[in-house]
Amino acid sequence: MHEWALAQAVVYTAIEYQRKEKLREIVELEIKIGELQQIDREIFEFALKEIVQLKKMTGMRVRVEKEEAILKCRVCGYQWSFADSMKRLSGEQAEFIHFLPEVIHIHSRCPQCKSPDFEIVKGRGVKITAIKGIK
Amino acid sequence: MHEWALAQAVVYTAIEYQRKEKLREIVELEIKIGELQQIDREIFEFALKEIVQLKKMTGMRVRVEKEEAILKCRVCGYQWSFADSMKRLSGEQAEFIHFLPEVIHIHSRCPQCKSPDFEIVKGRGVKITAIKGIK
Amino acid sequence: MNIDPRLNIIKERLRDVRRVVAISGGKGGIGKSSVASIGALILSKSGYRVGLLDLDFWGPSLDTILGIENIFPREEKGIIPPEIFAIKFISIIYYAGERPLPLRGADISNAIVELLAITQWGSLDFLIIDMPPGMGDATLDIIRLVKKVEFLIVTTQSKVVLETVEKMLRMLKDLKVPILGIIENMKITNSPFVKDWAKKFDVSFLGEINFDKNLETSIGNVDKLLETNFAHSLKKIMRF
Amino acid sequence: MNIDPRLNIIKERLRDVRRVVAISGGKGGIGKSSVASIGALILSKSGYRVGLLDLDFWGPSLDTILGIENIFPREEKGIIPPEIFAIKFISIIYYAGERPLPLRGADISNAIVELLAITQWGSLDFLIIDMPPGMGDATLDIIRLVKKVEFLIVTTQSKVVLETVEKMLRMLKDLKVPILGIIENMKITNSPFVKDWAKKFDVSFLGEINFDKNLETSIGNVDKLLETNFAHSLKKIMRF
Ligand SMILES: Nc1ncnc2c1ncn2[C@@H]1O[C@H](COP(=O)(O)OP(=O)(O)O)[C@@H](O)[C@H]1O
Ligand SMILES: Nc1ncnc2c1ncn2[C@@H]1O[C@H](COP(=O)(O)OP(=O)(O)O)[C@@H](O)[C@H]1O
Ligand SMILES: [Mg+2]
Ligand SMILES: [Mg+2]
Ligand SMILES: [Mg+2]
Ligand SMILES: [Mg+2]
Ligand code: NI
Ligand code: NI
Ligand SMILES: [Zn+2]
Ligand SMILES: [Zn+2]
Repeated sequence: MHEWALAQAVVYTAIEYQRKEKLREIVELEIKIGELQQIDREIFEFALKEIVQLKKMTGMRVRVEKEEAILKCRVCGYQWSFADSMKRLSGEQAEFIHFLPEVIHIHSRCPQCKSPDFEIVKGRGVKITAIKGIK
Repeated sequence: MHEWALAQAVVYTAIEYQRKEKLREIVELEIKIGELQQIDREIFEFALKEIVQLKKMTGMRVRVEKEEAILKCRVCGYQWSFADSMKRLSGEQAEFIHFLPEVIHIHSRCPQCKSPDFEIVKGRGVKITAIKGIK
Repeated sequence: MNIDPRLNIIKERLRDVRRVVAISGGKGGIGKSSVASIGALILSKSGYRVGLLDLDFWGPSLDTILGIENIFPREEKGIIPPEIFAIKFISIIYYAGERPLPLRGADISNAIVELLAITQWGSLDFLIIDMPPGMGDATLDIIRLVKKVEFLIVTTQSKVVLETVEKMLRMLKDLKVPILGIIENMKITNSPFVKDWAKKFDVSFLGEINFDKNLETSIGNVDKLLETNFAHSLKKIMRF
Repeated sequence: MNIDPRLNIIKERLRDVRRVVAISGGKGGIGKSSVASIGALILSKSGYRVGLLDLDFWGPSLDTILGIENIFPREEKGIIPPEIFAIKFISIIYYAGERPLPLRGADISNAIVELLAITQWGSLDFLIIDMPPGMGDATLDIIRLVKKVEFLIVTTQSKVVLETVEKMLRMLKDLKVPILGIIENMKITNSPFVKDWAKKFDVSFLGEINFDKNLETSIGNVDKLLETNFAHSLKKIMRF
């Protein structure tokens, strides 16, 4: 349910963008949700719809896409997909990563050298990848 | 003259690459030297030649290119070229940045909001951007 | 295009927070966490609505000082900080427990942005933020993201501490970040050195806390903590 | 392709350094820099060839503790550390002076890699590295880049310090990084608590240093420092 807070951030950002770029209307928004945060897509899209209504941004179509999470070891250079490590996580561990993706550094290790010193290359959380508006 | 230490790092990396990839010979190396570090290109290329000889990597052609240094403010998002701020640096300041590019955060500020909290997007120092070898 | 939507919601999350005070100093081991936790207790006992945020992800200690255990945020349009001693408390320990969390700066920054973006503090008089040592990602992010933040600086009289605290003060002044004042902690002599030193920076010297050998045995017990000389001095400094 | 050539030369730069010892603990203000600087002095006086590297970029203090001023590295196929008290000394102060250096983790990491890649230490018996607090970029980089590093852990008896030091110990053990042992600093009681606590981790307890009220007045003066109880205790711990 903290998906709502992130959905609100998305809509507020669209409003801020509209103001800054002096747009009459935002017509399209493209969002990527990173696999690592395991956002409940249904809840997220539901919240988005609700907030879009609330903020009277109803001309805006929101496209939500998933982004694979890729991790890369800083020690040995090995790169892997979070989907692989995901299976080894307990429900509780997955929940903590859902709230704060950085705690992945506690629960996962580089499959090759066992280091926790890896980079989240992509697919961490919510980001806006495109905004289309009309002047 | 600390250019020599960086040139040595480049040649050692080529040797390591050759060993790892089991190559018979490295024939080409492409290097970018970032503007921020203000490396003396003549000294650097001279050192490279010397170390290439020393390490018997004489089949290797090294192409050195300059890379513009781009800085981006984390506070206001403004992006600028180091060349612009460079003029305002004293000789001593430039020398310190030459040894340790990160001290740029002492001597330069975001031209728009005056923050020292900016990112060195590219053009920091020496990097290898391509290696060609034969099996 | 790659926009981080979280950055735009932080102001909204702190809209009903009257004052945000970051307890800092640049140096470690000077009493920042002691001031943050006991200070929050004092404010709360005095009737203020208080939030407390532990941003020292490598060594969170507010929970230990206050003896906080077995609480967890509720989820509702974000995360709702659990209340303890009438203080709304958020710490990395909810998600990391007592395990080591080897995070680089970029991850620290991302986690701070996340906590600021999803925590629903509601209406507060004070949000007290316990800062880690250094002037790295956490400090730079709080300055960049929380425009209404005020810094409260803790120091001791030691030369090596003062030279580091001085760096922090100079950076804050230079960036025109409001500085509430300086507290001298762990005082063992009567020397007015720090008080005089503070004048250089045109920052108010708020007061002194003596070295208190009873602080250690009061850790984890809020009633005992409030009876220490440390707490009595801090109350005076805070004018209660 | 984007390869950082500096990473491949660090091993070569440390080839003739017999032992690399990182003074750490995770927490700030526990005496890491005091142990690093006075420890380096003791080793040097005992005839060892010693290097000393200050990696606390936000609060470098070794120069202040040892009273080092007006030296600068020579440039020759890299940078040659200047020698003082027969110690080869490298610190960010050469390039940053006493100015605040607000660096995020990514910059800290880059600067550490640079220093390790260009410094020509030559032949040394010991390279002592003074670590900043935390388990962030500096700690992770030293572990990743200096394969022969050994960690020397400093702590005090305080609960809030021990819980943070414990995190550092657990991380190091987990990564199989060699731990030289633990020193208990600023001891004010006779309690064997820390000594017992150290057993949990199967790490040697090297010894104790009492709280020394004369340490502060000796800062900046090497002869005085070597006559403090702090130095005498540290000598015993180091078996000199
Ligand atoms: N006035 C004081 N008297 C005695 N001990 C103190 C005092 N202030 C802090 N301490 C102790 O010093 C250590 C560091 O304090 P802490 O609040 O954790 O500092 P920081 O957050 O700056 O690292 C702790 O063991 C704490 O109990
Ligand atoms: N044994 C001791 N007795 C008294 N003061 C000490 C002792 N060890 C360290 N100090 C003081 O404690 C403060 C922190 O020490 P420092 O070595 O800078 O710690 P760190 O590097 O871990 O932050 C300094 O003021 C130092 O002089
Ligand atoms: Mg603290
Ligand atoms: Mg705790
Ligand atoms: Mg230190
Ligand atoms: Mg100094
Ligand atoms: Ni959720
Ligand atoms: Ni040079
Ligand atoms: Zn690895
Ligand atoms: Zn800016």
